[in-house]
Amino acid sequence: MLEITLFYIAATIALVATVLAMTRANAIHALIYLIVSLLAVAVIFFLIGAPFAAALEIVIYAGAIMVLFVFVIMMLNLGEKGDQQERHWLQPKIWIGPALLVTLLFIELLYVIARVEGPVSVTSVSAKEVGLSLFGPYVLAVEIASMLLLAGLVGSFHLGRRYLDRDGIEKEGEQ
Amino acid sequence: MEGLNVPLNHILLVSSLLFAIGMLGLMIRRNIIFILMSLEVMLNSAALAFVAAGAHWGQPDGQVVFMLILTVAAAEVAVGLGLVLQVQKRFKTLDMDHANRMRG
Amino acid sequence: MLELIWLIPLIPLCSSLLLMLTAGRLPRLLIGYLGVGSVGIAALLTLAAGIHFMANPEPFELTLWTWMQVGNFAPGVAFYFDGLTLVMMSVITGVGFLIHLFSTEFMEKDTSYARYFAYLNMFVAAMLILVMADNLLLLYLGWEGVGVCSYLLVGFWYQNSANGQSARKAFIVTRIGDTAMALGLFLLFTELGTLDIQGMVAMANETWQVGDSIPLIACLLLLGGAVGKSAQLPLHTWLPDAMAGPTPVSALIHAATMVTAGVYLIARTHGLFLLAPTAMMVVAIIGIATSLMAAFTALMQSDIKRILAYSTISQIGYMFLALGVGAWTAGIFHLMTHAFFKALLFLGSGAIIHCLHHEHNIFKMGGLRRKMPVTFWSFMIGSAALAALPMTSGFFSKDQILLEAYQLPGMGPWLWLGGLLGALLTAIYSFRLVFVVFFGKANTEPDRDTGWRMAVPLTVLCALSLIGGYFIIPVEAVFPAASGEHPAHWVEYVSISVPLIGLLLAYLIFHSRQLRVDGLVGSRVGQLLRRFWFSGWGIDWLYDRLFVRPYYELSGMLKSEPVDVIYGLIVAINQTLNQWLSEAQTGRMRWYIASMVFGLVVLISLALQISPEVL
Amino acid sequence: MVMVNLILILLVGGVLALLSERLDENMPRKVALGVVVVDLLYFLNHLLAMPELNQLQAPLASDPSTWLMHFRADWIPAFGVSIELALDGISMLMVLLTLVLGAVAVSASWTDVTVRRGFFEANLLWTLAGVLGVFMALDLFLFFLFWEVMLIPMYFLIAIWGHENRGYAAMKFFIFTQASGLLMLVSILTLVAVNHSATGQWSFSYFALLNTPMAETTAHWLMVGFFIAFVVKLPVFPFHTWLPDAHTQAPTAGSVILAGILLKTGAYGLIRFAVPLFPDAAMDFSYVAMVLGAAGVVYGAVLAFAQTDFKRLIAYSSVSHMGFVLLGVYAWNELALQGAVMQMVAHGFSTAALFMIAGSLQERLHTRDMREMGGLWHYMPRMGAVAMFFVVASLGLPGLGNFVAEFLVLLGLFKVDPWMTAIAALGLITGAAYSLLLMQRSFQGEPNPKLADHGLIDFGGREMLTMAVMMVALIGLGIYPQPVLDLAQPVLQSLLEVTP
Repeated sequence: MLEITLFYIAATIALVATVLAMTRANAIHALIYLIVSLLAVAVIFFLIGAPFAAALEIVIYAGAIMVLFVFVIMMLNLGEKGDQQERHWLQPKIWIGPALLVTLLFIELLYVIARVEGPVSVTSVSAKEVGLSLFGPYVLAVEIASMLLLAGLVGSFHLGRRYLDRDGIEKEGEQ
Repeated sequence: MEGLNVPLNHILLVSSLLFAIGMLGLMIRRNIIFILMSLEVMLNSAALAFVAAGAHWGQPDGQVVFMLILTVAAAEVAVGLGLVLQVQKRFKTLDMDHANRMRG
Repeated sequence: MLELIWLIPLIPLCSSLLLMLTAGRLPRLLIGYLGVGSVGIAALLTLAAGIHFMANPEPFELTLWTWMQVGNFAPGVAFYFDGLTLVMMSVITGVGFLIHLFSTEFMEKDTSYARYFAYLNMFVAAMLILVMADNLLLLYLGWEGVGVCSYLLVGFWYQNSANGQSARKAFIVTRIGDTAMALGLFLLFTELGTLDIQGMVAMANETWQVGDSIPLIACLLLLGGAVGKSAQLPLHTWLPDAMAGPTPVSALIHAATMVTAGVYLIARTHGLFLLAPTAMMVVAIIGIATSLMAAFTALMQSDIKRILAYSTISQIGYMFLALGVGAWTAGIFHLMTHAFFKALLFLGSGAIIHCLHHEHNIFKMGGLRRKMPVTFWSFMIGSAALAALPMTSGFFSKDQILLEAYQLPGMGPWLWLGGLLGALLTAIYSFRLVFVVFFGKANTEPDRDTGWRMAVPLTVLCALSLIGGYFIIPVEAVFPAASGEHPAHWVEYVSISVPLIGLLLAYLIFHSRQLRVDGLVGSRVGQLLRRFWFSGWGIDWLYDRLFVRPYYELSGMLKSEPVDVIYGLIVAINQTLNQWLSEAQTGRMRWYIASMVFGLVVLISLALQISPEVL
Repeated sequence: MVMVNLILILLVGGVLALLSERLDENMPRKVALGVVVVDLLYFLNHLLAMPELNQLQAPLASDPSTWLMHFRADWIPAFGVSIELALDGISMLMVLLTLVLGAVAVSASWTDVTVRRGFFEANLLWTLAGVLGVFMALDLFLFFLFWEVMLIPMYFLIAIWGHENRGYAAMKFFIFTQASGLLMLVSILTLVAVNHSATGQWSFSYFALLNTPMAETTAHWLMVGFFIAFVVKLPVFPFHTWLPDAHTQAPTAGSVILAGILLKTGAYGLIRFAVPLFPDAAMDFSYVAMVLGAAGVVYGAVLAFAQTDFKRLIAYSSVSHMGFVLLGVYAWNELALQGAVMQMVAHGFSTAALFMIAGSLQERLHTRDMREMGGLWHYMPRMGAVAMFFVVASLGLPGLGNFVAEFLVLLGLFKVDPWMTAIAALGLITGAAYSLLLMQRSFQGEPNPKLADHGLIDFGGREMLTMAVMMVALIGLGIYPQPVLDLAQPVLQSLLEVTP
């Protein structure tokens, strides 16, 4: 029973944190809320019997990826002016249209979900099983994922290097 | 460790709510950083749905797909943030409405 | 000998091509020799062929090659030579030669001397092909060929747009007739399977009865062609304008030869017209109506060449009348005599125009009797023949036509009366011309008299106009024999006396001024009639309003290409859609995302609607 | 193989012309002329060696060996696509016309192209190659390929070297031809599919597709697909509006090829494909086609009369003349068909020459507006005389090729429908009106003193030689058309047997 209660608490935290993350004007604040949300989701993973996924969620998502964000935000050096700009953009009238659309989509999703029955399985799926199927039937997907990561690596290197070469370093040099 | 009897559709409900919030954020934010964050939320919600479904059937496939999503998210963020830097350099702003050269 | 008749059109043709290819680089003298000599040789050859033919008067056919063969359609480039052909060829080469000779003096100062003779020789060649053709297609070739040459020669002085206008009018108006004639050819070939004139007429007589409707339609279509070429109502309007060309051209083409091609065509296909009495009647009525209309108009003109042009229209009307009443021989006889005296008159007027610095208005002339004696006598003889004074050539032919018209059962006497009125008017206007131009006080001074190259043709033509009436044309084998009956003697006396009365009237009005017509002319009705007749009965005006202007307006309206409007509409719809869709391409990412979400919503709704069980 | 070589020589020659610009900028035109002449000589050489030419037999649809030449090689056997070329009397005439006018076109653009000459001549030669392919291909897939091949270089010719409004004209030309070509492609594919379901075999071969059994409505729709593709090219009222723009804006050589040859591919397609593949449907449709033809004759003539642009007037006269071709094809008897074939050849020469004159005038006066001309005969008598010759040829003077053509068409049509003939014959009158107006406005009338400043040069030896070739051809066709008629006769005979 405790676990069920834990699930609902985690779910609530995830949702609230996400909403807050989406509405912050300050990028770092938003990022912190997002990390909270990710941690909450990691808790849910753990609760529904996917400990490996929970671990990855914390290590890679909340850890590595979010740190990237932090670095970039730091590099951009947005400051107070950026916050005001954000607040100015977040006027209520902008919300109406998108909110309507999203509500529609959500209702449709609800309609579809409503027909799903039954609880999640009682047995947890171990890292070993995941590993076996990754390098068994899904080996091709793993290869593709590796290619994707390589492409991402090359791409980000290419984009980032120019920024540092021409703009970042020179400017810093001048200063 | 024992699993628990959370109804599957509750988890899916959470997942779709997260997705909806992410999408809402995508639509209302102009700052490219927030847009990328919203994308992360959406990807994450999809991952949640996959893992939940995998748990429902007691199969590892859900988590496998989760890992694939993870790689996609990592690559996307890497390239996306690289683009953020470029946008900042070229347009001197992060407002995506200014980067409208694709206007028809 | 007759095997060589193909040389007759070929020689002028070659001369013409030679003149064209050398493009005026030959010396003037050589050009003259070529131009005149080629026609002269053709005339000599015609003479030789004529002598040969007289000795053995059998029709002769000569096929050079098959022009084209498609199925059973196989017209040849083939010539047919009989009495009628001989008469026509003699007129063309003989009168043609004289006119060519005359031209060497008339055109001697012109810069385009070679071009002139090239066109004129080409015309002679085409006209010869026309009259020698064995089948209607080759005849059509000559027919169109003379049309083009006429166009080129009327517009010879091309630097004046008005000449070009007249030339185009001449070509297009005759082309209307030609097109009718072409349709007639199609009909005849479709029905009879051949265009060979002799074979076709024979076949027609086997196939059809007198009074059938198909020969009637065919004859009317051929008549369309004849009316166009011979400047008869309703397609006569081009001829007075065609006087824009050099005067010898008017003499050759628009008086002696080309305009009589219609008469020749009907005479040549008379076997067909005999099958359609209604068509014959139409020919006669067109003839008499044209004759009177033109005579009244000629009475009012002041331009010397226009008087002669209307007179030509009027005389060809007589020939049509003759054909319509079945007086074939008389019609062709009048064609020949008319060629003599009208060529004479035109050349005479050419001499006047040449010596008076291109003056055309007769009221600015006067008293030329003493200064230009050769021309004066030419005009006297020509006018006498035109007015059909007794013993001149015109008398014999016109008298014959009137007598035969009188004998036609039914309409005959009425046609005769009309003809008489025409003869009276002819005498008045021709002697009006003589009295105004040659008598009275001199208004201008000619700077010279005619040279020998002008005088010789005039003299020869004078002689022909006088004695031409005693010629016997060898066409009795071609046409069915006339009835041979003679009407009562009084008819003949009336016919003889009418031109004399006309001459007297002209003398009284225009020379001695004893008969005063000023009051008559000055009255309101008189003025109205005068203007009406002067304008050629307003037919030009009518056609301008009925056809020319609407055509200009139609083409002006269509110029902007209305069909393109439809395609323009398609383009406009596409462009509008494109604009709408590119409006959607705002370049804003949030807009794109929103539309993606919208699309997602729609897709899911559709999926739920169509197959809910899948989800 | 001769036929493949004919096309290959032009294609390779195009590449050579393109490359030769690097040696010397005057080189491409020499190369192009050489290539076309070599091609022509090569073809003539093979024709003269052919013993069958004296006694032509009717080319049977069932037996390719009865054709003058036949070549077949597999290309995509899985879909029954092959490289199948064949030559009969009509295609032979068309190939000859194409090569002769090709040489004329190169000569026409001898001096007026100043930029990217190599690419210009290359496009010219590639268009010719496409046209030859169209005239010889008997595999429908290959036919369609060549149909497109001739289109694209032509597009470049107009779009790059055209006059002031070239972009619009080129695009219009391209869209019209392309859209109609698409209809044809759909028809071809459907026809092949229908044939497959009937015989169980995939084949794009003309010989296999003839006599494909199909439902009446299917045949009608497929026929309309072919018909539209061909009449747009021909062009026929109301699909003609691309033509005045394209002709007016194209460079001289482009106009010569467009009017002289490309239009004929439409007529050829009608005779070769649209009617024989669907004989019943085509015969049901013939009345509509004839009405369009007669309408085109009159409409083209009326619009030509209204034009003030020299080239545009000639372009509309082409619409009028091509109306006769459509009438001739759909009257579908020997007389009319011979007339149509004759018109294709004669019109090729007369209009090509007129466009050359227009091009020469444009080169000298830098305008095509006839209101600014007048009295040109005074300055350029040779050009005037030549223009007069071709003007009277185009108005159908007997003794010249166009007359034989129009007369035969109308004579054949009269048997089918006298009233239609009467309407079409109006074209003879209106034709005279616009032709003579052209002459009057440009060469006759008062000499415009402003024109003398342009330093007008009369036709020189090269131009006169080119013109003389076409004049001799037209006179020959007019006085002794029998060789052409004899070449076409067996083909038409076997075509006429196709229809009920």
